[in-house]
Amino acid sequence: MAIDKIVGSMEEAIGAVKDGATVLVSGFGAAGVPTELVHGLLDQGAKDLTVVSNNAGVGREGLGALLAEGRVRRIVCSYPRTSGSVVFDELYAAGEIELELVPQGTMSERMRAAGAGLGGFYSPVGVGTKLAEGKETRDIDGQAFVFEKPLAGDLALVGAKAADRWGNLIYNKSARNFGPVMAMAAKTTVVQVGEIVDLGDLDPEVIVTPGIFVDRVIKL
Amino acid sequence: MAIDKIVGSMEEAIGAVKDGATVLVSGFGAAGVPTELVHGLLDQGAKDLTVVSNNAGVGREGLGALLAEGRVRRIVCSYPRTSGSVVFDELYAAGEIELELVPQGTMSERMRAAGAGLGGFYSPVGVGTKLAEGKETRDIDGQAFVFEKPLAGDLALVGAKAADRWGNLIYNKSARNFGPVMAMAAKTTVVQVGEIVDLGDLDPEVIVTPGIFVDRVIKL
Amino acid sequence: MALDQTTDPTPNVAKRSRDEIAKRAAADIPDGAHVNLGIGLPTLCANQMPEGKEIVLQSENGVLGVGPRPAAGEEDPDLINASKDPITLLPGGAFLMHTDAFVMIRGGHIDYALLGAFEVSEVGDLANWTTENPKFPPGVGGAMDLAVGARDIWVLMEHTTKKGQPRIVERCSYPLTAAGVVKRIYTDLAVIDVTPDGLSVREMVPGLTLEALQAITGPKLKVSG
Amino acid sequence: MALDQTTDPTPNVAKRSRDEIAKRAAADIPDGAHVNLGIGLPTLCANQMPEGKEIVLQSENGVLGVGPRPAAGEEDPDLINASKDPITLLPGGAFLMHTDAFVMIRGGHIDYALLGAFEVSEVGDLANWTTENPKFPPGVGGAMDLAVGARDIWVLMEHTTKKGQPRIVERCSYPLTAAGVVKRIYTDLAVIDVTPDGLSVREMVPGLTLEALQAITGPKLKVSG
Repeated sequence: MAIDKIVGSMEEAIGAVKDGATVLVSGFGAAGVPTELVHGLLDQGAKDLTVVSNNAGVGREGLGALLAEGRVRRIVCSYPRTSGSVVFDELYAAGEIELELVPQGTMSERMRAAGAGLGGFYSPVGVGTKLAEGKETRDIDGQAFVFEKPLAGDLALVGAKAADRWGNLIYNKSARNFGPVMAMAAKTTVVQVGEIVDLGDLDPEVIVTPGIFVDRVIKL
Repeated sequence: MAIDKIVGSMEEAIGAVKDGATVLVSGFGAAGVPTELVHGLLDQGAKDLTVVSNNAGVGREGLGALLAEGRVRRIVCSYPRTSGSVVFDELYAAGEIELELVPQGTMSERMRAAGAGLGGFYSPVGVGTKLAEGKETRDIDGQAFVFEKPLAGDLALVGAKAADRWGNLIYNKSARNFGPVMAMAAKTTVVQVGEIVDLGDLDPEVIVTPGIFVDRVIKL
Repeated sequence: MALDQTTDPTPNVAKRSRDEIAKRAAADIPDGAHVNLGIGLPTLCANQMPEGKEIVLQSENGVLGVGPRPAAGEEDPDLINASKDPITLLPGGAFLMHTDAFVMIRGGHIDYALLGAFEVSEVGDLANWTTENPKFPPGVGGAMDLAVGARDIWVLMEHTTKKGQPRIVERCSYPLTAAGVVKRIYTDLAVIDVTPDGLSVREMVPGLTLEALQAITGPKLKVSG
Repeated sequence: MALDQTTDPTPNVAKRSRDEIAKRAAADIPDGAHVNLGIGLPTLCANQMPEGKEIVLQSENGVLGVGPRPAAGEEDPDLINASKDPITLLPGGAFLMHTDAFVMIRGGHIDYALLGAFEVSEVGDLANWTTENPKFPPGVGGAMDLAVGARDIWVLMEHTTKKGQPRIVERCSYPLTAAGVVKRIYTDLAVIDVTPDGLSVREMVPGLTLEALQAITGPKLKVSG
């Protein structure tokens, strides 16, 4: 039987998401944001979510809608406040959402550590700052480091350019951003693409996310 | 002035290598091995070297020649003995070379940690085995891990397919192997390629090693 | 368990060849699985994949979607597997940097790793990287990474050493690659599951009795079912 | 240092505009350097790169080889910088996964990071991520990674707050991004080096006296050379 990760409906794409799940959402600014998948998650109904995303949503669509519906208990993020992050800003000011602020590279590296099966790593970033408070620090060969733990997802929602039926992905320009690492770091990775291509049409030198990291693909 | 990392001679390519340097040599089996650069290092004359390479040379060429000339004090390697590793086998049997045997993925990840500015990481690989003897072990969330430190190079010798004058690289098939991570992990990265292309000829979606990780390129 | 065998205890048995062991193991790989084939015997599986299934083979040097060995004259020195043998790439395959190949392995993304072994213990301990011969350098390759990282470990090996000593033992005599990881063993004589209740024989080659198999196996065997 | 200024201490001075600060800093970037431009003011440098030099700009969202802002109508929503502004890509540029962009940053491969700041101390402490206003969520972005990872940190900022308070201070009042990392400061009034011997003024805008500059700067200034 042929491997076929392409699904026909948003319901199938999102699948079963439990309350309390950790959801990784790709994108930086508007590039690579899987807005339709986030709406699919909204319709699916899971609540009490932890969302990992570089930004905390713009306007009242996508992540903004998920936040507005009170479905997100906690957000892990490097830069929540952007022009248009209206819903998050309101929730934060009202003390109605937990924020774990993480240096951007650390956030990415922690997801990679989860995807790579590591137990954690020592980073020089944030040493001596408020963001390292409560974390173990260690001197290694004369330099100070902070211990950082893996950041895994139950679900990753990723936006990409094109996929084949094995789930191999390519991205478009700077929309690549968090897609590849989130696909590695989640138990289940769901991808929205603009194009489905035949198996073998993607150059093996050019595939950015191999299908091994992808569970379901939906074309929009 | 235009950036131009292409050099015209092997002498320029190898540059000044100090005795006692750590040299990362790409390749897995025969694929991606920069044999001519290793010969350049042989001619350059540095001794007392630590060589990091997946294998320990085949025959009496390349790494085999460097070993035969007694220029390598220590080799860091996952699989030294392959069909044809005659020189290494003799030196090892005679107790004339130090071997640090490292699980293959750990070797790769340690080089990446060096390139990524990390102080080390916890790996589940090798826990409880002879290869973890003397290393710190730690229980993280119920699983046992071994602490692994970064593995940096003073020099990386890398084989690639094509480069432009910025040092952007593409590889050929499974000859990609250790090239990208070694280019990240070394202070100075020197690359031999079969082809030089004009700046802009490499698709920005397809560049595997960006020129920021490359210092000098020679076409052979 | 010390055997002093001057005669083959399994004389009338159709032992599986190395290719047949590979084929037998390959037949059990589920459709759609991502699989790494260890160097040596397991590599032969790539030429023996079951019809009607789509299985994605990974090679830790940086290939996903390994196909069968190319025809003579079609080999590409830049397209090899971890055993350094020439391979082909299937449509849908991809080339990886080495570090990413081990993200897949260590990170639990590989469903099955089929590995060779010197010894397997009754609790699934695996010894496949060194015999501690001081004259021969040990080679670990990706064995420890695979043993710890892949979801299920299957071992493919001859049932006994050339001298007729068991390779399936109560306790490994060689240094371990990883403890308690082997789930199933494919030999020239049998297919054996490593279960919490001990070793369970799923299958024997025609003509073989459990008694004869037990005679060349260290720990106590039971029959599945 | 508390100032109670009802009049501008630098009334007859040709202050640099934000674009001019960016241009002034960009002019000092050495040929061939790899440079990250922080969000806000530093991003403007991309449109002000010096003629005759080839400088490779990195954007931490995953672009190496950032070119100037595209003409109106030519913007691509998938081609943006870390400030989320539309950019172009130079020939030789490459797209990166985010994690690799930070391998470059944390790993010391970026020569210069040009960053905005709330405050810089006389020993080069940098505060640029939070003012601790409980109503406004803090945003750290890549600031800490860049501050620690890039070889040299240059800060681009207005010399004072809107209320005329110094931003160059003896000790930062806001939480630090990183300690002792800033090497040089470009403001609307001056270019100042942070040296082991204190702050050293390299350059002032025409008409500005050291005395006037000192009046709106926390720590003691000296003049280079």
